[in-house]
Formats: sequence, structure tokens, C-alpha cells
Amino acid sequence: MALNMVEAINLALKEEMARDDDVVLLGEDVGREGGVFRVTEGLQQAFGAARSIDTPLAESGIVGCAFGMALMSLKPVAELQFMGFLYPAFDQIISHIGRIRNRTRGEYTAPLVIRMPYGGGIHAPEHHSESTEAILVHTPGIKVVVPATPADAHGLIKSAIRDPDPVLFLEPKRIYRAVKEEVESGEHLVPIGKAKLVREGRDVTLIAWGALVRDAQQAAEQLAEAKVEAEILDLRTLSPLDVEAVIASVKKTGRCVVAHEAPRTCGLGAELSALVMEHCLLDLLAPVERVTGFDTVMPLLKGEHFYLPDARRIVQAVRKVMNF
Amino acid sequence: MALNMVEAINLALKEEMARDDDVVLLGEDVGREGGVFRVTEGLQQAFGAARSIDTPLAESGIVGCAFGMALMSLKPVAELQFMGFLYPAFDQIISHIGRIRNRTRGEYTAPLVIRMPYGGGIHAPEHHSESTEAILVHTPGIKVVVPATPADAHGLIKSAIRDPDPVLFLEPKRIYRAVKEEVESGEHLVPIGKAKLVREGRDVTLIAWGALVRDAQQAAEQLAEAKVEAEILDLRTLSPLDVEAVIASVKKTGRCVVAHEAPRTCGLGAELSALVMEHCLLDLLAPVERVTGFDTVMPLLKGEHFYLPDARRIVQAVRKVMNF
Amino acid sequence: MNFTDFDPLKGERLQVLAADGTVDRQLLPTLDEKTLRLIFRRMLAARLADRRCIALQREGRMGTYAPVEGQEACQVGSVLALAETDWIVPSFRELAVTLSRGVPLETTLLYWMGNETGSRIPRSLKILPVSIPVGSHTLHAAGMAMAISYRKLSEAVICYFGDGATSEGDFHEAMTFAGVRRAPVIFFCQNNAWAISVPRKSQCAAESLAAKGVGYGMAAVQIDGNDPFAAYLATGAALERARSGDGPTFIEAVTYRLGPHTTSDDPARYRDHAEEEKMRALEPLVRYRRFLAERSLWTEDWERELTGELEAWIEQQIQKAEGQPAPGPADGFDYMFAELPPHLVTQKRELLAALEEEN
Amino acid sequence: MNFTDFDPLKGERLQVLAADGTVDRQLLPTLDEKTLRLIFRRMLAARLADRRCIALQREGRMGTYAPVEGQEACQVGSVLALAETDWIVPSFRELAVTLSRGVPLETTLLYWMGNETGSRIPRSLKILPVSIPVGSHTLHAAGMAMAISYRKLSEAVICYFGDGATSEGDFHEAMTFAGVRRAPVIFFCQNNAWAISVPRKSQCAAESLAAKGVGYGMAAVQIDGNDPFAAYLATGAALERARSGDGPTFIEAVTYRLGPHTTSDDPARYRDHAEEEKMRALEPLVRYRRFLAERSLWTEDWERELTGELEAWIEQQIQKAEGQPAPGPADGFDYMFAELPPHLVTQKRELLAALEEEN
Ligand SMILES: Cc1ncc(C[n+]2csc(CCOP(=O)(O)OP(=O)(O)O)c2C)c(N)n1
Ligand SMILES: Cc1ncc(C[n+]2csc(CCOP(=O)(O)OP(=O)(O)O)c2C)c(N)n1
Ligand SMILES: [Mg+2]
Ligand SMILES: [Mg+2]
Repeated sequence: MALNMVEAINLALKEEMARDDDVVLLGEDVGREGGVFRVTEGLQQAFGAARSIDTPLAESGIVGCAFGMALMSLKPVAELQFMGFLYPAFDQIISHIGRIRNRTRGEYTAPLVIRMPYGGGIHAPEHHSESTEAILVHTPGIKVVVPATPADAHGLIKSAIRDPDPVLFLEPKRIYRAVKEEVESGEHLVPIGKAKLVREGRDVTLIAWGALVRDAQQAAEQLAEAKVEAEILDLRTLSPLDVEAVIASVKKTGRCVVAHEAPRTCGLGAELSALVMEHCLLDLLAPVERVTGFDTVMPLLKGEHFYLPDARRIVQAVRKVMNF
Repeated sequence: MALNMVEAINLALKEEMARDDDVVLLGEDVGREGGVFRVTEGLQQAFGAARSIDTPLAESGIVGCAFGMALMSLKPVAELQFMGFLYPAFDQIISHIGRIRNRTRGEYTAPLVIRMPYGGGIHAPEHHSESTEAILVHTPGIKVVVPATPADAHGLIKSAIRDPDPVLFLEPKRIYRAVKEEVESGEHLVPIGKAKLVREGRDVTLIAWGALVRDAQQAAEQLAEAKVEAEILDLRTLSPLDVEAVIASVKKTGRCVVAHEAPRTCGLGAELSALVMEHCLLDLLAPVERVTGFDTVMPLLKGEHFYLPDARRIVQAVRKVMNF
Repeated sequence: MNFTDFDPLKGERLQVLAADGTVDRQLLPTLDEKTLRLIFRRMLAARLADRRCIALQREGRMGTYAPVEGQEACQVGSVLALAETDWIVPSFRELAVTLSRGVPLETTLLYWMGNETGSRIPRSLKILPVSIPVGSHTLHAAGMAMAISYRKLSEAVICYFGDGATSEGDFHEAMTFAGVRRAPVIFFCQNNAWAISVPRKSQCAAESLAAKGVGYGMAAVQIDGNDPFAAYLATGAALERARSGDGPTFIEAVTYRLGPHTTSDDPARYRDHAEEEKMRALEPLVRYRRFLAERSLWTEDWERELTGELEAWIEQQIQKAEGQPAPGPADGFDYMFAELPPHLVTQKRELLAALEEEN
Repeated sequence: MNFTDFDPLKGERLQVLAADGTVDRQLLPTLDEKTLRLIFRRMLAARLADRRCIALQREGRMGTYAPVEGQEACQVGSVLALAETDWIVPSFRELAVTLSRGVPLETTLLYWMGNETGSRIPRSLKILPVSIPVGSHTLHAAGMAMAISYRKLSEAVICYFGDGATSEGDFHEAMTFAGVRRAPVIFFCQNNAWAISVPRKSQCAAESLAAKGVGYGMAAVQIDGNDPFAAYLATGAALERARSGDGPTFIEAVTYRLGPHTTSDDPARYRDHAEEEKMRALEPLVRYRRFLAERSLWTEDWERELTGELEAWIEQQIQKAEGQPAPGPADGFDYMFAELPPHLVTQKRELLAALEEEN
């Protein structure tokens, strides 16, 4: 089937709910409405209101209750309406969800998924465009996954639901409906923790995830015209990082550009940059370049284009590392 | 006066409250009790219950109300009892406090301070020992300050209170009472945004803040015996970073070790490492080493010593960069 | 108006103006004709501007917008009771509030058009900009009221939010803090029956939201939210409490969102058109027109004239807003701190250089 | 026991056993002598173990500890009403709860001694470990109860927390979710008059915390928290509601923390000794002793014997706890995920190597 990312996640949720009665959806407007982005469309109709729960408007409540359900061995899939509304739930994530297996020495676990649309580029209102994945990556005990294509979204959310540990699943809403792609239904699982080599190249490694993978691809095409062959890694999992894949690529190319929408300082780009230096210093032909959002408030829609990294800025960064 | 850090902050608060009626304290147990660490001791008695407010037990409430007070041009100094209880208030910080000046184009500002004890090493209960400064440093629109000595604590909190922008003031509780130091009372201000060169050396730059500055000093002494001269930078302000001071030192020494208690991945060490590479790649004789907490849950007291970086681990890291 | 006369725990609700335009003469506040007409004018202005906003969004001239249609009465009525020195803390659906307070329509348009200038509302107007994170701003109102107490001023604060917002932890903490501190704040809940697709009853199991008041030791009342007089009276009584040191009040105004949640929303997905039809019969303008007509304060001609006048003003405000320059690349940096820190100096320089190069 | 007979909004409070040891015969539950004595035994066990914990902390053999003295009655009474299949979600001051549920004292000691094994309580005991972040665990209880509903089981969940916890947003959201979902959960608030140094009245302006129930559409009752029978009855009635699909119940047990907040706390800084003296006269063991003696179920000799037996058991549990190996360096890594991810493999290896080198 050719599906866009919304449809692909919807299909995966449907398949997992059919496969396993313990999978229960909850969140604001996920039930009757099918989610403001329609990711859970039709699932309440198909599986009943007890399995696709329209909750009160309270994010800590959604995540804290999902945790309680997970303690009872359900596999809740909670939706936060936008990443900008993750923060009221952050305490439950950092103080409980990420800790329970360790603190009880495995007696209790939290096999849950928290989904949320994230990122900019759709001219959304204030607070609806931010990317704060680094905060989650800094949080011990959780996994953080970001798909960049419909097929990966399908295979990754299924893996996330089946994962015995908590997974934060960030959906790049800019590309929710950007492309359709052939998606294998059924037992098509994409492993968590493995980056994807999207494009091979010898000159520079571009690391991206989510919506920016497409920008990296555009950049690579432009660069190819100038005879610069970029290799692209789509991280897919941000925590735990596929450090091996990063090292292998940078050791080959000797140059690295990381792109993310989040603010620069203490973003995931910093971690990747540090890792690259730690493992590949002697292979490096130039410092790792970070193409990121600024350390400012994300502008409202009229200023969004100043803020968001794009192919142009990636190309610029590549030029810089090529000419170091 | 020779004061420890608790006394130094207490003195500074007292002086600022005497100087400016708009300075109001609020938090759990800050009033009658004077705070669980006694940092606000005697201030309710001196200035009245309206200026040192015992709030209900609710962190988002404390910070959200402090923000409301700041909007009315008061200068609230809110206390969070431990950094482990910062998270319920994080939404107010990232969604409102860090944004208000920008989103209103300067019409409204948030001249407030949020103080909290942080870090490990005092055998405190679960959730009482974490260091998540990187999350704050990643948050646009706020400043993050950490003193490492009583005199700096005094001068920095005064600057924080007078700062026209919001300041998160992290107090390394391990050294709250560790040393007494001569503290100048009165108009003794330590500038925000400036690191302190604690020790000069030619071989390696040690970057630390808070309690670990002392461990860095111990390490430097041990290293000196082995004829390795370490330079120590106490960052003092974590956001905005004193990048200039970092670059100047690493350009001189060619080697750098960063130490922090927080988990390694996406910690502030990563940012410093990335910055150093960006600015000093050609001066670097070895990759920047990070001496950090692990990407695990902070252990309870019996395992704390496995987790916390110390002089021994710093020395080890220096050996590594010296022998790269 | 006496709060004890309308006990939410007994299911009582304050209503002055019924849907059929009749009034409870005992309760009717004494307002002069000019004011009675002003109420209509303000409600109509909001209604017309609101519909124009939706159209602008459809035409791609504005971003997502949250319409107010159906909720004009409680917004206009409550603001009418305020003094100019009282502070207003709105949520995101308060077009009738901001217009009543005197915020230029141009400014509000700019906000929804995605220009930060739309949140730069002069301090002197004593109204905060839109707050998107649901419920979070109730704490700001509580804190502002605490500052007012601290300064021993006679101002008060009114905070607007929806039924859904009452589920958020921040709302609870705001009510708790305000209650304990006896802060001069009015929590004005517009229960418009829906929080996007979630009906009021799925938000909370209590019979009424006003029932929450007792749990915070706070006066609370449920009012007909489509009745501007009820809002005016309840707000006035709450202000009296605030100014005399009796602390906060919770007002639940039962109203209805006649339009979509925002311009991105399709209510047909979650509610019957029949419900909307039923609620339309109860909406504020219809009943208020009847009330005015009964007093010979309304004619079709007058409304036509007024409409023309307001529409011209709206167009002019739209033109002004569309004539405003978009925020420039430097703006995002220059307002981050009182003084631009070095890393932002660098980032700003890089952006400006890159844009230069591009052109 | 009927909740409507004890309306918190009328200031009513359920009490069966008065401070002088007399009982309300109409309300007294029919419990056999063994059970009546068991209640005493459990309260005494908690009292003795609690005091021993304080001593251990003073001797440096334990970390910070939160004493339960004064609150034994409502803990023992409520657990007595539970079935073994009901889940318990404690806060951090529930020694009498954990002992009553059968959690080995050794385990609880290990927790406060700073050993993670102390939170590894077998799932079969159906009690979660300590939760430190105040109020946050009320949501877990709500979610667990939602899971029980989903699975159509007849289990219920009881969640313990303090008066201070009711100010947290999470408490509000837990009450809201449980109310709307009609989840089989009992919110058991031990109002022990203080949250560290903050008195109950500074926490919330409501007359009683139980008054909050109505705002969530939830049955709520205030009980004498130093009366085990009141706790037993209220919990039993709440369980009945839970099991018959009537949803959650809020119980406010009015009790008193006789000791310090934790071993780090000095109550003399914030409350008069006279208050403590006054409250000591109302404490549970004194009155329960009188009650038993009245029925010839208590003698000094019996208590002396019981005390000896319990003290021996406590010493043995301490020895067992102190005999447990401290957590090793690998433990912190091995339980982070079902499968150790590569970066933790590296970090673990580095730590183990460094420790090796050290020795
Ligand atoms: C914290 C938070 N969560 C979710 C959202 C997304 N959202 C925006 S409005 C809304 C519903 C609000 O309902 P209500 O409080 O009743 O106000 P109304 O929209 O009806 O005026 C939601 C879920 C948000 N803006 N903030
Ligand atoms: C979220 C959070 N904030 C602050 C604290 C610090 N703290 C621990 S116990 C406590 C007081 C709790 O009072 P209450 O809920 O009445 O329970 P009690 O201690 O009286 O049993 C505080 C402030 C905490 N553990 N968690
Ligand atoms: Mg609503
Ligand atoms: Mg208490």
C-alpha cells in the first residue's frame, strides 16, 4: 500500500491493537475525533471507547495514568497533542517512567509509548513548532524514536509498542502528509537503535532525523552537482544513539554536518559533535558543523523561515567543512 | 566576614531585600522554617510574612505565580526545594518565563530568580541528588548560574536578582557548608556570563562548575605532583556560556577535560566539547574528555560513589588526554 | 447580587436575560441606554470581526484562528464590570474581551497573522497577550493578584479560560494559591461545552464546574454565559470581594462555541449539527436584540448602520495589519534579553550574513 | 457506613473510637477478637519499628527517614479493609501500611538505608515502592485503576498521600481522571496537619480537604485518622463503591505527625511543643489500648510480651538488612533497560575497569 506517514502510523496502531488486547490508546481528542492530525482516526470506532480513550485536558494526567496502566502490564500508547505540551508531563517521564525498571531492579517496568507531533514548518500557532528532543535524549531510561518516512514510521511505532521499555515517539508533522510510500503491512518491524544509511557518499556525512532528512537529501543533490558526494544518515533512533553507524560514516568521509531544528546550545548536535571528536578526531578533516535552530524563541509563522534549517543552510555548512 | 555558602546567599538575600522592596521570596518552607537548608533563615522574621511567603506544595504554582509577580515588576526569588522537583515547574519556565520578553517585543519581562539546591554527594534520598542543568541551558531566554564558592554565591545571587531577565540559580548543596570564605558584604556583584580562572596551567584545561570545581582543584594538585599543570575554569554561568574564556584557555593548553555530575549524553559537556572543536580544532592535541555521571538513574546513597565524578576520575581523564 | 443566592451545589445558576429576551427585573442592573447599546455594539463588533478572521484564514491571509462566536455575552458583560485599572489575563479565544478593553483589532489580527507585534500590547492597557498552553496562565493571574496584594493596591485581575482548562494541574494550583493568599483575582471559566472534540462531561465528573469552588474555599457561581447581565453582575460582585480583601472568586459561565474550535477544526467530526442548531437559538445576540427592541433601543436600521460602520472599521484594521512589516530576521534575537549575549550576537550575525549572501 | 451520613460540607466527620477509648456502638464494625488484637499488634509493630529507624539514622546506619508515629491507626485500619488482591500505592511515610500488607521490614529498611533492593517488592504483594515526588503517584493509582476497569477485574487501588500533596497539580489530575473514568481507586489523604513546616491551613483555603470531592463528582468523607475503625469503615465503603462500578472515593483522615517530618527535620523551628503535647493525647495507641482494655483484650503484661517479641523481630530484620550486600557498580546499568544498549555497555565497562584499576 502507498501510504503517507499519518496513514502508516494509523495502520500500525490498528495492527498492534488487533494483535494485542493490551494496547490501549489515550490522549486529548484521540478517540471520537481521531486526533487533531487524524493519526488515530477510526480506531475508537473499530476498537471501542475503552481502547481509544478521550482523556481530560491534562498532559501529566495522560502520561501519569499511562504509566499506571503500564505498571499493570497494559501497553498504553499515549498521545500528546503537540510536543509544545509535553512539559507538564515531563516530571512523570523523568521522575517515574525512566526510572521504574532500575529502581525496582526489574520488578516493574513501563512498556508504554508516548507519541507526539513535533517540529516546525507548517505555519502552526505559537508553541506548536518546537523541537526539544535533546531534553528527552538527556533523560535516562527512555528511548527516543523519530521516523522520517512512512514505512519507517510504521515499522518503528510497531517496534516501540512491542518494546519492553518506554519509548517517546516523535512524529515530524511537517512531513505527515508530504509523501506516500509503499508500506508493508503486518510483521514489518524496524529495529530501534539503528540508523539508516539513506545515501552513500565519500566526502561528508550529513546526520539528520525527522523532517530534515528530506532537506539533507535535497542538499546532497545540489552538492552532487558540484561533485561533492554526501553520505546521509537518518538516525531514526535518537536514544540510544547508533554511535557505531556515525563513527563508521565519519571515519570514511572525514567530515560531518549535523542538522536539527532545535536550538543549537545543548542540542543533540552537540552530543553528536562530541562523539565524533571522541571517536574520529584523527580522521576529521574539519570541525563538525551544526546546522540548527537558534537559541531564541521559535518565531511565529511570519518569521519561521528565518529559524528553520533547510537545504540551503546544510549546503552552506558542507561548503564550510569542505573548505576548512 | 567568613561565611559558608548558605550564609553568603542568606546575606545577599537580606541585603537585596533591604535595598529593594520589590524583592519577595516564595517557596515551600522558605518562610517560618527558613528553608530546609536554612538559606532563607531569619528573613521572614526580618521582613515579614508578605515578603517571605510559605507557599502551598506545588512547584508549577510557585514558579507560575512568581512569573505573574514579575510581570507586575516585582522581583520574586522563588525557591524550589530540590532540583529533583523542578520538573513540574518546567513548563512555566520553557513556555512562559523564557519567552515573554521576546514574544511581547520587550513590553513585558520576567525579572525573577529561581533558586534550587542541586547535585549529589550528601547521601540524600531518592530524587534529591540529580543535576539536570543541561535541560535549562538548552532552554532559550533564561540564564543559568552556579556558584562554586561562598563569595561568588553572594555576588552572583545579587547580580541575578538585579538582572532584568530570568535567572535560574543552582546551588551545589554538597558544598553549602563545606568551606567558609571571606565575603564582602554590600555592593559586591559578580557579573553573570563570566567564567573564573581558578588556576593557571599550561598543559590542560579543566572545565567545571559548582561542587566539582573543588574536585578539579584536588585533581590539579595531584597532577602538579606529576608535573602536569592544569588550568581550571569555573564556568559560574552556564547560560550564556563564556565561550571566549573557554577558547582562550584551550587554545593555550591544547587539551580539555570537562566534568559534570549530570548524565553524559546531551549534558553540558557535549556542548563544551562541540564548542572547543568548533573553535580550537587545530589547537587540539587530544579529543576533549568528558568526566560525567552515567546515563543511568542516580543510585541511592549506597551506590552514589560509583556515579559521581571525582578528582580520581578527572586525573584519569587528564592522563588520557596527555597520552593521546 | 449575592453569591449565596446562587449555590452551584444546588444546581442554581444566575440568569438575568433569558433566551427569549425577557429579563428578571429584580436582578437587572441599572445601566443607562448608552451602556445598554454599547453592550450590543461590542458583541456585534466581535461577531463581525470574528467572521472576518475566519474568512481571512480561508483566504490564506491569516494563520490558524480560534473563533469566539457564541461567547460574546459573557466576555463583553464581564469586561464592562471591570475598572480600567483591573488587569485582564486572557486565553486565546477572547476577541470580545480584547476589543472591549480597547486593544486595537489590528494588534489581534497581527498575532493570528503570525507577527509578534500582535503580542506587544501596551502595558497601559493592562491586558496580557494570548496564552496558548491551556490553563498555564491561570497561575500568572494568581501571581499578579498576589503582587497587587503585596503592593496594597485596589486593582483586581480577571483570568479567562475554558472548561477544558479546568482539568490542568496549573488551574488547580492557581485556585489553591489564590485561595490561600486571598488574592484579588477572578477565575472566569467559559464553559463552552467543548474542548476541541471532548464534551464537558468527559472533562470532569462534577455536576458543575462551579462546584469546584468549595474545595478551594472560594466563592463560586454558575451563570448563564450567553447573558451579558449575568456576567456583568457576577463579575461586579467578584470585584467587590476582591477589593474588600475577601479573595478570589470562581465564575463558571455556561455558554457554547458555535463555530469550530479553530479554523483547522471540523466540528462535524464530533458533534451533531442538530446540537449546534439548538444552541444557536440560545446565543447572545439574538436574545439581546430582543431585549433592546423591547425597550425601543434597537431597530433593523440601526443595526444595519452599525454593521456598516463596524465593517468599515474592520477593513481598515485589516489593511493596517496587512500593511505592517513582517518581523525581520534580527527581531527574533534582539528581544531575547535586555542585552544580547555573545552567542546570540554570533548567531544573529551568521543569519544576517547568510540572508545577505542569498540576495 | 453511608457516605451521605457524613457530609464534609457540613463539617461532619466519621469517628467510631474517641480519644477516651469509648466507641460509637452503632458504627463499631463487627470484628473478632483476633482481629481487634491484630490491629493493636500492627500499630505497635509500626510504632516500635519506626522508633528504631530513627535511632538507626542517628547512629549513621540509615539515611534520611520519614517517621510514621501518630498515623498508625488510619494506615492499619485502611489496609485491614482491603483484600489481598487490592493494590496499594504508598507515598513515603507508610511504614504501618507496608507492614500490614506484609512487606518485610527488611525491605523497607533497605530502601531507607539507600539500597535499591528496598524498592524491589515482589509484584505478588501488590504494593508499589515509595514515591518521593509529592503527589505524583496519585496518577499512577488512577492509571492502575483504569487498567483494572479495562480488564474488568474486581480489584481496587488505594493511594496514600499527605495534606500537602493535595496542592500539587498531579493530585488534581488524578482526581479528575479517576472521576471521569469512574476508576476503582481510593484516594486516602493523611492530613497530618503539616507539610514539613507548612500548616494545613496554608495549604488550602477550604474548610476541609474532603470538600474537594464534590468538585470532582466523587464521594468524599472526612474521618478521624487516629481511629482505626473509622479508617476501616470508610475504606470498606469506598471499596464497595469501587467494586460496584461507582468509581473513586476521597477519604481525608485527620491525624497528626507526632515526630519530625524526616530525621533531617526539627519541628521546634515551626511548631510549639505544646501543640505536640496536645496531639499526643489524641494519638491512636493510647485510645486503642483503652478500647481493648475495656474489653479485657489488653493487659500490660500482654503488651510487654508483644513488645519483646516485636523488638526481637525488628532486630532480626535489621540484621538481615545490614547483612545484605550493597548494590554493586554493575547494578546501576543492568536494570536500565531490558537489554543494555551499547553506550551503557561502554559506560559500565569503563566504570568496572576504573574500579579494577583502583584496587
Ligand atoms: C497544555 C495544552 N494542551 C493542549 C493544547 C491544545 N489545545 C488547544 S485548545 C484545546 C482545548 C481547550 O478547551 P477549553 O479549555 O474548553 O477552551 P476552548 O477551546 O473551548 O475555548 C486544546 C486541547 C494546548 N494548547 N495546551
Ligand atoms: C514534588 C515535590 N516537592 C517537594 C518535595 C519535598 N517534600 C518532601 S515531603 C514534603 C511535605 C509533604 O507534605 P504532606 O503531603 O502533607 O505529607 P507528609 O510529609 O505530611 O506526610 C515536601 C515539601 C517533594 N518530595 N516532592
Ligand atoms: Mg471549551
Ligand atoms: Mg502532611
